[in-house]
Amino acid sequence: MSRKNIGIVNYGAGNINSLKNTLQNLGYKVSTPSLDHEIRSCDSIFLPGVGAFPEAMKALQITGIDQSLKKFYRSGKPMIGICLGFQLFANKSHEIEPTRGLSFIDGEVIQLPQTSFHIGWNEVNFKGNSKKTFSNKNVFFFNHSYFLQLKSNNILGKSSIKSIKNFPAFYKKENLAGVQFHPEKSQENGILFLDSLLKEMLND
Amino acid sequence: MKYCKNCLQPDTRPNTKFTSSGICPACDYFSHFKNVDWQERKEILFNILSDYPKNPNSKFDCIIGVSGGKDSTRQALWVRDKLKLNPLLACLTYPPEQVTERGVSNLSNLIELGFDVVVSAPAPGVWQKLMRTSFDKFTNWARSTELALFTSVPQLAIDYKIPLILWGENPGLQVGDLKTLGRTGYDGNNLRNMNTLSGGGMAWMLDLGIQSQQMLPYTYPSSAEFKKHNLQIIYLGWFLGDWSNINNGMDSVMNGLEIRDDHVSNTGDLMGVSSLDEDWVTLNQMIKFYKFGFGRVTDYVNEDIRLGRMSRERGIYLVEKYDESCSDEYIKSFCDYLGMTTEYFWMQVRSSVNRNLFTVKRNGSIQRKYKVGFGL
Amino acid sequence: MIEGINKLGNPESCKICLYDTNHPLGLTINSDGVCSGCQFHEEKDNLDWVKKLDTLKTLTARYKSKSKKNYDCIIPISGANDSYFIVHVVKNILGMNPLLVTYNKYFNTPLGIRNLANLRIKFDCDILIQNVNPLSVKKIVRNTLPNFGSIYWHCIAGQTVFPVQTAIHKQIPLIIWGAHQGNEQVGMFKHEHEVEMTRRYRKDHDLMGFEADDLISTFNNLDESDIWQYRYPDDSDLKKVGVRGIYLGNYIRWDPKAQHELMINKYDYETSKFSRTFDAYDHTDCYNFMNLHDKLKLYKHGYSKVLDHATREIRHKRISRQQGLSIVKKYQLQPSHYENLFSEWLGIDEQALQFVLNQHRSSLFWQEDIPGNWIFKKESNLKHRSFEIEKTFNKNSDLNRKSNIGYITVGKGYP
Amino acid sequence: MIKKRLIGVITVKNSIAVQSMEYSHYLPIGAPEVLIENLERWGVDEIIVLSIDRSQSKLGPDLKLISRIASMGLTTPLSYGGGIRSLEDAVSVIQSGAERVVLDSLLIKDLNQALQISRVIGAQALIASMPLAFIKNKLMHFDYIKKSHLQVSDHILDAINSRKISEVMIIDHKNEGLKSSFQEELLNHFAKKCNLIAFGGVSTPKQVKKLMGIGSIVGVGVGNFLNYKEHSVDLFKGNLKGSVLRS
Repeated sequence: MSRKNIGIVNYGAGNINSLKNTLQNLGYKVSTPSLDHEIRSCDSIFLPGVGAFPEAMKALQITGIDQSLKKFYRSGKPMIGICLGFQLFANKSHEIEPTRGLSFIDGEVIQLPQTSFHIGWNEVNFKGNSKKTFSNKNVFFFNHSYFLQLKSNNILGKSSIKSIKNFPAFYKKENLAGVQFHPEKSQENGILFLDSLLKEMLND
Repeated sequence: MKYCKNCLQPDTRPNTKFTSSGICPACDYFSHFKNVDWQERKEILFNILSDYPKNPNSKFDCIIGVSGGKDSTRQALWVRDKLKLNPLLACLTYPPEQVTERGVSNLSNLIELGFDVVVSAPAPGVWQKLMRTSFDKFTNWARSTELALFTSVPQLAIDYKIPLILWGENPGLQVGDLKTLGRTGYDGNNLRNMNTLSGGGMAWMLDLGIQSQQMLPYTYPSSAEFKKHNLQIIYLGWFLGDWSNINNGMDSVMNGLEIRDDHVSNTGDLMGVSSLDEDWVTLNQMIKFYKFGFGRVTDYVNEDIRLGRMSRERGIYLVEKYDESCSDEYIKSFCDYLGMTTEYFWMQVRSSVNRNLFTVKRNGSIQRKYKVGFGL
Repeated sequence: MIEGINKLGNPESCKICLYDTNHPLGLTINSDGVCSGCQFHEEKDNLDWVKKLDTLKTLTARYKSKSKKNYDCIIPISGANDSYFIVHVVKNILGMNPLLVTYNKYFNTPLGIRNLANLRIKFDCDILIQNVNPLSVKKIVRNTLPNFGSIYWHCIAGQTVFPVQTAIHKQIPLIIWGAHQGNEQVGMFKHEHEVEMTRRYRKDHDLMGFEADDLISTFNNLDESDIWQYRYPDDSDLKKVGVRGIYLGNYIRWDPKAQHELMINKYDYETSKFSRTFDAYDHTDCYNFMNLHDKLKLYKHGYSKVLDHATREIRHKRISRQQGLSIVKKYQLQPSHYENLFSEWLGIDEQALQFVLNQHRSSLFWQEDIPGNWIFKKESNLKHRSFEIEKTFNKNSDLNRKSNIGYITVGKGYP
Repeated sequence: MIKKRLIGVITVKNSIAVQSMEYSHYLPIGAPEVLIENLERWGVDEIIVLSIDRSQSKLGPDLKLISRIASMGLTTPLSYGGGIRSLEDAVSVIQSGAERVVLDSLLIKDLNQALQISRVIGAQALIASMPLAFIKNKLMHFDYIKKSHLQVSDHILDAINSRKISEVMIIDHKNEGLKSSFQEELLNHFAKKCNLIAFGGVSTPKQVKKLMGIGSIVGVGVGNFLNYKEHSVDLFKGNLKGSVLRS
């Protein structure tokens, strides 16, 4: 069976290089699409993201990638957002100034209480079948100061810091998934997570 | 002293027992040869090899003890090219003073045939001291060296986590050392009971004041260690129907083996295909002759008689003429190596001559009392 | 050695020795114009070596086998370089019972075989020798020579990993090496750092950035069965046994020439003249190290082993920088011998070998004017004269010891 | 709960990794890529690469080095500092494969540019690197380009306290590369809620344990001293593994 083609959306705000190599090492064909037809031809899409929400949204709108993403989401093919990419799925974000998101997920991005930063390795408490693959002792690398606040039973992993307990770290509903941490930067745990998530969503 | 009716094997070999009809164990074993189903034995071998648990992160399937001589060269090639296994060859070499140029070039030949070989060589000084003591105590210099030869393979099997050890011939079947007969003809885990190893034989070495750290190459792994590491010795001889000195010699010569070029009157070796890597085993064979009434020529001749390649009469002629042959040159080099005079050597040899079988004349010459082929 | 280092068109030179910042191991030069290597050697003259030896003794004493059922340590040796001195120190000064280990590089000279046999007899040690099957070895050389101009990758890879594998096989944690090449050449660390063996240094410098698995590429014909024996053991095994490699050079004032001369007198080490260096001691065991391998070094890095030897003697204050320069001039472009043995061993055409070698001439140092005619850019116009130092090297034997010439796979080496 | 981090700091000078001592003396180590691959194998929590000759030679950040590192499939968080002059530099550093950028000389030369970077790529992606020392027992900020000591600027402190810069790497540049010499007093100058990384003269597990015990410390950087022994990260983590540090 030929290798699945994963597209890491290139919209000028994201750490593409390392995610690309990690996915290739897992045996996938990896492209970095930005035009609509390129995005459409992928078997699944990753939305990376480093930086501020408003800048990223503007970049998606100027290039029209936001429309391609909406079509891709409706097509039912798996889409995975990492860190800011996950937050962009929300309705709205309050980072710097209120900005509308892609609205795939009913929720809002707000600042971590007491303007704290969540930087470093932290435990994720998993729920559902991903609890099997990961004991809760597993730690992943986080690097954010905002988080996606939502009320939904599709939150499959939560994390905690001093100023806030059990905020969403891993969300999955049908063909949409999002993680607040960086699996491509969490050494073996991260690779294991990406491998099992992709296998599940691409039902390899 | 009685001879086997079929061959020229006297009943003086340690651990040997003749059949009621006066046949030696080896002839008895050979007599069953005709109706052996070799194809069935090959399947047994394949079953053993396939379901034997292998070390996953090592590419070696088994370990074979080799010296670079005729038997090991043949085994290595057969295991690799016929059984399609990837063997690690383990070689215990003699120290530089003792090994021959022919011996090192045969080992080089084996390596150049494309084998992975780990060579272990004990400290030359300790080796020499043990050889001297072994000769003084048993008039057999090889007690310690043989222990090292047999010890190196299971030790490396444990080190490299390769449990399957393939060995040449089963001494029990081939030459009648019954104690090594395992559960079946091919099980070698009783090798430890072989005459030379007889229960590890370390005691006499330790009271020489040699520290245990210098005795590591001579410390045969215990049965417990064998079990713990799941070691299993398999005799390939049991599966190779044509296993013999002559066939192994020819097969290995076809693959580059260098053989001896000195006459049987120097070595007691009719074809020059054995002990290629050193010259002093010949002395031990001569001494064996004086102790038990049979030497290397008898062993060769017996095999040819059993294979129907030689008449018993021809055997008797050769045994009478050459069984005690050993060139003075090799005796001299041996004495120089161990720092003794040839007089001391002969005094020691005469002291262990079997007085039932031989008389020692005043001039030192040793005369047979028995008649070869007929006994006392 | 990543091209970033060698791209420097105009390297900075040390004012004391003959190295410059193009050195493949990396070299820094301080504000007084003295290189890191020379700074390391200056330390040698003002360290408390009695205290250092004590530190070594306390460190190694902890590793002596309590049960006496195992060796106290492992010593990687080749029979040449610093093998004799290391075994002498470990046995006679540290009072340990070592297991010697060596990797068969197959380019062995009769002199090398003899020196190894003599070492085993004089020091009365057990030894373990690894012979990787020559089919795999040759397949590796057929890849490392064209791809990165090295015939020696398999030798260094084997010599630096077999001892570590043996440490795990036989559960002997301590491995004792001679001097740290990074220190002796470019002063990578200070003595006080007491740097130890690391897999990182092996990959970066010993193996030019290529560990065993890095040799396999979709384009060549190498596969796992050829290179798996050169893989570094897993971290879990290293930690379980507590494997640790120390360097005597951090605890003993390292002076290879003096040490060799001690070994010649005490243990009858034999030496040989070489055409491409004045040193007679270090590389008695190999037909290629001071010949084909050294020619490749000149092609790739623009200098030969004789420059390392001259730098060493300058730093030990036995010759001046000026003498060093003219000694290098005398030997650097001398012909390399025994290349026919290599071609025969590898099964390649002798004349075609030079074609492959030429692909590795670095444009930093070599210029081809009319095709086939190469000019060495660093050719100095010094007049080369012979010097006192050359006579002080005791040449008491010869690579072939008057026996026939040719690689020896396994040898007797006695008398 | 969030773990603290043992950070491998790699100093790069004319494209080779070096040992740096007292900001003035350097010894060659080797290829940065091999060092980084090794730190990942050792399980370090984060890697900071500092190219110390980029700012002086106005070459800008070493983007080629970062993408070479990223193309190795590095799965350890990577922060890069050295030669970042503008927002554009910072964005391209992230794009080439680094998680976070380390700003040192830019803080002194053009703090506004640094704050602009913070706005665009987010404060969490910014580390302020501050070589400090006590001169006549007054805390001074060292400008390593001009080799002069300055007052610690209040603007920088405001930027930190107002969360425009998420973490501050305090470098004891006088004791850098020297045995167990990091001066903890350097930390007292910063508000308790600041996230501080200690670096420079950390050479023993004991020091790491003590520093990790300080509330405001989120990570301890070790540079030269990681190069002397196999599995150094384990040595430095010691029994903190699985508790304060990840297992």
